[in-house]
Amino acid sequence: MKILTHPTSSVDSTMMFIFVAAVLTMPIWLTPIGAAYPDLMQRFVIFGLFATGFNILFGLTGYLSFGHAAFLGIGSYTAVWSFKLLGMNPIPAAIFAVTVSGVFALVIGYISLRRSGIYFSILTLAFAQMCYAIAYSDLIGKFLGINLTNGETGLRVLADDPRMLDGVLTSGIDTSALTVNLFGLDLTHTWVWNGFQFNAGFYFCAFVLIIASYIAMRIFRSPFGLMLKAVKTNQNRLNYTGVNTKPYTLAAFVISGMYAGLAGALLCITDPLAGAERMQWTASGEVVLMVILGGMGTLMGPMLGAGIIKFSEQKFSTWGKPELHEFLAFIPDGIRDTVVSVASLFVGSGWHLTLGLVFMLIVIFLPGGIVEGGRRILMIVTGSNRRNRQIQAAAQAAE
Amino acid sequence: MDAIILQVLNGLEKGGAYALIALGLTLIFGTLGVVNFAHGALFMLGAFCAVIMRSLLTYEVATGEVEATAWGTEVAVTTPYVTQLFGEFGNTLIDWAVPVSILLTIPVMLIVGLVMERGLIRHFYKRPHAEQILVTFGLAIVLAELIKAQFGANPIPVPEPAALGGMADFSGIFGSEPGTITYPMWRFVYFLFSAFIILIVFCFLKFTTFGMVVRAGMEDRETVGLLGINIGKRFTFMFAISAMIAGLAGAMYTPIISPDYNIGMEFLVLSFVVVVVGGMGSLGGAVSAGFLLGLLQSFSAMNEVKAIIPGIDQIIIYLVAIIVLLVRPRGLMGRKGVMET
Amino acid sequence: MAILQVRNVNKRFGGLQALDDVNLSVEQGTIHAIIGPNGAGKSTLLNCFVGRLTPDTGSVMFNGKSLLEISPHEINQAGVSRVFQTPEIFTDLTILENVMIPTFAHRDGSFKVNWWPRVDKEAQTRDHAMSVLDEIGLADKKDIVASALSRGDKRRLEMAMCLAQDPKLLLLDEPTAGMSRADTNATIDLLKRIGKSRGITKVIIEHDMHVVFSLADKIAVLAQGAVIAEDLPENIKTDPRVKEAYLGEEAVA
Amino acid sequence: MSLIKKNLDRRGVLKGSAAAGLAAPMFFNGSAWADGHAYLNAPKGKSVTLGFNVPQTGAYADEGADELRAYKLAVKHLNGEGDGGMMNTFKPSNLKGNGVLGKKVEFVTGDTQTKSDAARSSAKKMIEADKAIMITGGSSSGVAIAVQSLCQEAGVIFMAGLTHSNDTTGKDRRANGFRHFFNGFMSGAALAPVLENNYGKDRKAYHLTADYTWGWTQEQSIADATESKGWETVEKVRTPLGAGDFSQYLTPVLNSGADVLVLNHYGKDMVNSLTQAVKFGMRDKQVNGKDFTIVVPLYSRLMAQGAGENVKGIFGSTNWHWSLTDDGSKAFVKSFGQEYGFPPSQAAHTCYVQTLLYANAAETAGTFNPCGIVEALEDFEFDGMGNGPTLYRGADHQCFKDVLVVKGNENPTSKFDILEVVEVTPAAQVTYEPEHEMFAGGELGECNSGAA
Repeated sequence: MKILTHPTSSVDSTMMFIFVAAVLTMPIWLTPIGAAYPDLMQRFVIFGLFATGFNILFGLTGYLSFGHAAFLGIGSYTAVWSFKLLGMNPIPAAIFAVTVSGVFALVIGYISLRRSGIYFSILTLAFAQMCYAIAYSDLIGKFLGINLTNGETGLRVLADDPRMLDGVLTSGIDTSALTVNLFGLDLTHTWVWNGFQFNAGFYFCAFVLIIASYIAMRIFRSPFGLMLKAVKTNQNRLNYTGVNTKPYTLAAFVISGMYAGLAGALLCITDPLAGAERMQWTASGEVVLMVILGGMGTLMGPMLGAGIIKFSEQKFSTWGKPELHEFLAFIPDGIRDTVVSVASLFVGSGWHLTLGLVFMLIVIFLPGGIVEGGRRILMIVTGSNRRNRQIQAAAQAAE
Repeated sequence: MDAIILQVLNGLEKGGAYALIALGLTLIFGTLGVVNFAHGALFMLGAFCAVIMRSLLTYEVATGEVEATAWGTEVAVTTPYVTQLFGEFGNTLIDWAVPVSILLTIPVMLIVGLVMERGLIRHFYKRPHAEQILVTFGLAIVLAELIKAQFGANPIPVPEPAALGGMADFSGIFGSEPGTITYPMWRFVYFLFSAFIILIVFCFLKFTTFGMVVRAGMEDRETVGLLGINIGKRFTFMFAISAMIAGLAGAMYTPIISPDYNIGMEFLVLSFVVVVVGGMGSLGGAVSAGFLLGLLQSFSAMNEVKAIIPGIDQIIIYLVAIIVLLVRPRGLMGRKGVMET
Repeated sequence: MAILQVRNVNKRFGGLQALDDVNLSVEQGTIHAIIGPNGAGKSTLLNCFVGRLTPDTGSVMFNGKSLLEISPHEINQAGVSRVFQTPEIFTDLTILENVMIPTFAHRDGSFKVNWWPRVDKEAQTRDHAMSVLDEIGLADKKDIVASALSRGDKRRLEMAMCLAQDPKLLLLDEPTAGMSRADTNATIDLLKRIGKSRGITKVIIEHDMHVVFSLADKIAVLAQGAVIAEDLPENIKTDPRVKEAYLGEEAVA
Repeated sequence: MSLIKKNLDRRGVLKGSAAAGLAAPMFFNGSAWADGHAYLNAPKGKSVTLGFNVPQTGAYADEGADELRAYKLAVKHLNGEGDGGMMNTFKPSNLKGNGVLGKKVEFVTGDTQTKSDAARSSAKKMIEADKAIMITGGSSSGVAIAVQSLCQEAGVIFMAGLTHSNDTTGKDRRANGFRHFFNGFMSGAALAPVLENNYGKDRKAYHLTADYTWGWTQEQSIADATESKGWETVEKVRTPLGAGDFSQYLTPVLNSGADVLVLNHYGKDMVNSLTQAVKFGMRDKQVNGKDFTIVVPLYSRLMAQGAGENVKGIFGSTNWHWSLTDDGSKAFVKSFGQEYGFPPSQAAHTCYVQTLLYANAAETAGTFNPCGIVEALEDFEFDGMGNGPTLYRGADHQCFKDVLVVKGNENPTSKFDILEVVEVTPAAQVTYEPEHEMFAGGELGECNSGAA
């Protein structure tokens, strides 16, 4: 099934087309499963972007960074500072977020990539926890005497911030409202058309995701991407093939850091508050799970993984006993109460238990991820699996 | 001068906990090559063994009288069953609950270690580190949530024995007049306890044949396997031992920090930093790094130090890890070439 | 003209004198074998050529450029390719990709963020890779993942990856180690064939005398870290010092 | 003793109000908003949805669970079920026990996880997906401030849960946000006199403060209040939130010359720092010839259980305590006790009261429109809610009422009565001007009904 492992450009463009259509029509096909409200859709798209970026490093080069949530946080703080200084326009916020997180990724990457394997993971984990501690108690802010991250409350845009460009670009539009607007188009605005909520903020993020996914696709299919895959399989041979692996891994680290920064910026564009908790190491663990759940090294896998994790997170945490009684109505009353009381351990205040179990089950039973699982099912269905095995058997016999 | 001595005592007590946890972690990583993010949860399970022992001992039995309460429901007046059973000895048993809980912690943690290794870890020896990290990270969350479902989210106080409680006066030893250097007795007892456990583990590994095989396993797993030694059984036993060490560290730490379901997570990142600073697979390294980081963490919290670099106490651990990993990747006492790529 | 010149190379590990004043020169286009009993210092010498080891004294000049103190990828960019004892290939990638990577490396240098063009649209690179695969005889298996290949095919693929870069010097570290007799002969023919057609200089470190004497234009014999003889194959056969170093009849058969 | 605070310098013209150009009169005859101005999530059909945003995971999970119990109890009483609890003692009340404005009260829950961005996200979900008309709940000030600013931008009312930082109704006050719970300044004002007569005038206080918004304002309030009584503040040390082991911060106290340790810690931090401070022998130490004492400015009875008997004899303050004897408190304790089998915490009490106050404001204003609710709640005086006569001051949406000074119970009979009320500080003594320098820098701005 060469088509699945090495799609031609025409296959890629059709896949890209399907992906764009799916993202843009999310408010419609998500309604049946009750996930079509702006906040959740924005999270699907933003964490899809974060996972796609992380996949470029982890999926292609195999380097497991356990601190990428730090760049998400750095992107968020930069975006809010761009709002405070330049005004509530998302474009400069995104651009600054990407550059600043890129610089941080360059520094942290350059230092961390001097090691590999578990040492590299622990180094990035240590860097991220340091960034988290600095942001959480605003250590640098205290050192410089300014309110850099506003500590645990989170950095917000205040009425008395300079916002220099606000008056200039959006002349005539009341800029007192502290909502993010794209040259006047208020991103919190939602058009409702027979029951479907089309949110401007969501479509801004969707547009950014589509561009970023296209860039990721080009990277995957390019010689640069091929070199990254080679780094994963055999770095020693690659060195002796005349390729300096250090800059390649650093480039992949910086690119994935910039994706994370962009995702952090989008988090603030849809909700202008930069909290320190998004930099916690548990968030770094979650993005690794998204990539593994979706399918490491595949293009669409991380997006899928992000969607599933964020959906289950939102659903499980809000279900309580009433919802469980509804779902389990088919069980006869006698035993339903016991079933519900057991089930309620897994939802509502116990949703972390489900998250932990999901972590374990995915890694145990589906290490290749959903896309890999789908590919294997497709192979079995189309019987091409047998043909492939014959070719390999023939090669073996020739020995 | 007293302040420094007190911080040294703080550092030794903290270091004791970090060393015990890191010792267990290095044993697992050194011999099995498995990155176990659930090691912090073992520390928590040990702590809750102490909590369970205490609640077992203080199990209350109705004494027949009934007392009305302001909020309307009747509550029976109760006394601990143990005192009813053994009289005065029962009360001393309750008082000494934490040391007594060691008797419960050892078997429970050995079984937990056994089940965890046979049930889950065994399948992950050959799997990449990323998958090991995620599956054990998931296990840590599950264990924490189960404890939270059972014991609630609030910290549960577990008092230390009165005889070993209160303040110990160390002024005499350090030659300053009495009453200036006083330190909680139990924290010092904890340091002694951890030193004792470390000693036992080292003797066990140094002087027993089983220990020799384990140390050989840490050097080079394949060759030991090639020599026909059933390394699988050894690994299971090693995992159980390291679970027990972490559990004991947790059980005896309960009087210092009232345990709650999240205590395991707080020690998790720290335990990995200690292991890496000490040098992967080196027992001596893990212990010395544990005490080093304990001391650094205490000294960095002194007001004079914080005046120079505000907030240094919150990032000192990670700063040390980064510097050590860059300057001396194999850690303080790791062997050349071990994980040095 | 000597393409590779090794001048008074010494290397001491504590008490052991691993390399004792080694001098070698390899002529352009010839096949130069380095033989010697186990522990003679063959691998140590090879490591000096490939940047894994820096000798205490002496120089290793290749085409007027020193191979010491530079990293492996710079050595390769200078035109030196290497075949490992156990074939080192990109096991997760297809055979075609395995050969395209060295071709890209040869064309784009050691690092290039070449992220826009598509690999399957790079016709020129693909054709070059296919021609090398034809020459090596693996063209029909171009879409198979390299891990599925037999040991012989893996060796041929590794050879193809080196040829794709038109190297000036090819270092072979016991290329026929662990191979069946049939595979060894196939490898010998392969080396002969590509030797003539491309004029690549080859340095082979080998135990198997059958391989050495059927391929080598010149042979250097190493013992206890010192070069005890460097001569044409027929003289080496009769050289008393070589016999003594090997103490065995088999060497002179 | 009614506290009428005439506040005629209203914030100018209410945007879009019918009586153009006139400041809305103080008396009410059904709000100008009752005539069907469009507003966000206007309830259609027979029910209205409230959003309960409480910590279900994380360190404050137990307190969150208690808040949720109180909310469910309040909804039951609003819908006319149960024994009515404080609806019987609340006056002046327009509540009729048939839901609110004839609509049955329903609710959705969200998990703040005690993180500001998770709290905002779950609040956004309740507003956007569940069409909640009001968001309430929470156990930390960081969360309260974050969710309050979100509700202001979204256009729904925010009734704060448990948040003690001055900033919530100080520099971060919002028109759509209301806080019933007392704050750091009130704790300081209530505690200072009690500390003075118990421990004397010249004491040296050493502050250990949790490094976040509540900690900073609490430290400043206590320091200012005690300094006004002649105390000297020796040192103010910031400790990281959730530090666990505080020993390295406690040993410097032993030889700092201070004789009072003020622990500006709450929840788990308070449990750990207090337990460890007592185990460092600070309770039975003599410094400068005086007994060394510890003060915990804000107590949570629910969390204090974790400190065991270390709380004995330690002063602190709370917003409410179940052992109060006024009829409102007794009614609430009986109703909560019957329903759940144990007495409610102060977090449960403030959430229950906020829900009733919101419902009553809707009944008074005749609409759920946020601006109508704001108008009905501002300068609203009520009683019978367990805190005696209370004023919901219009200038900063903060409740002014009596504050309880409590002490660790020397011989508790059960794990519920570890605190005993030693003094009820009258509201007048804890009241401050809206522009008091510890609360300056914030302004309510315009109420936002989300109609845009």
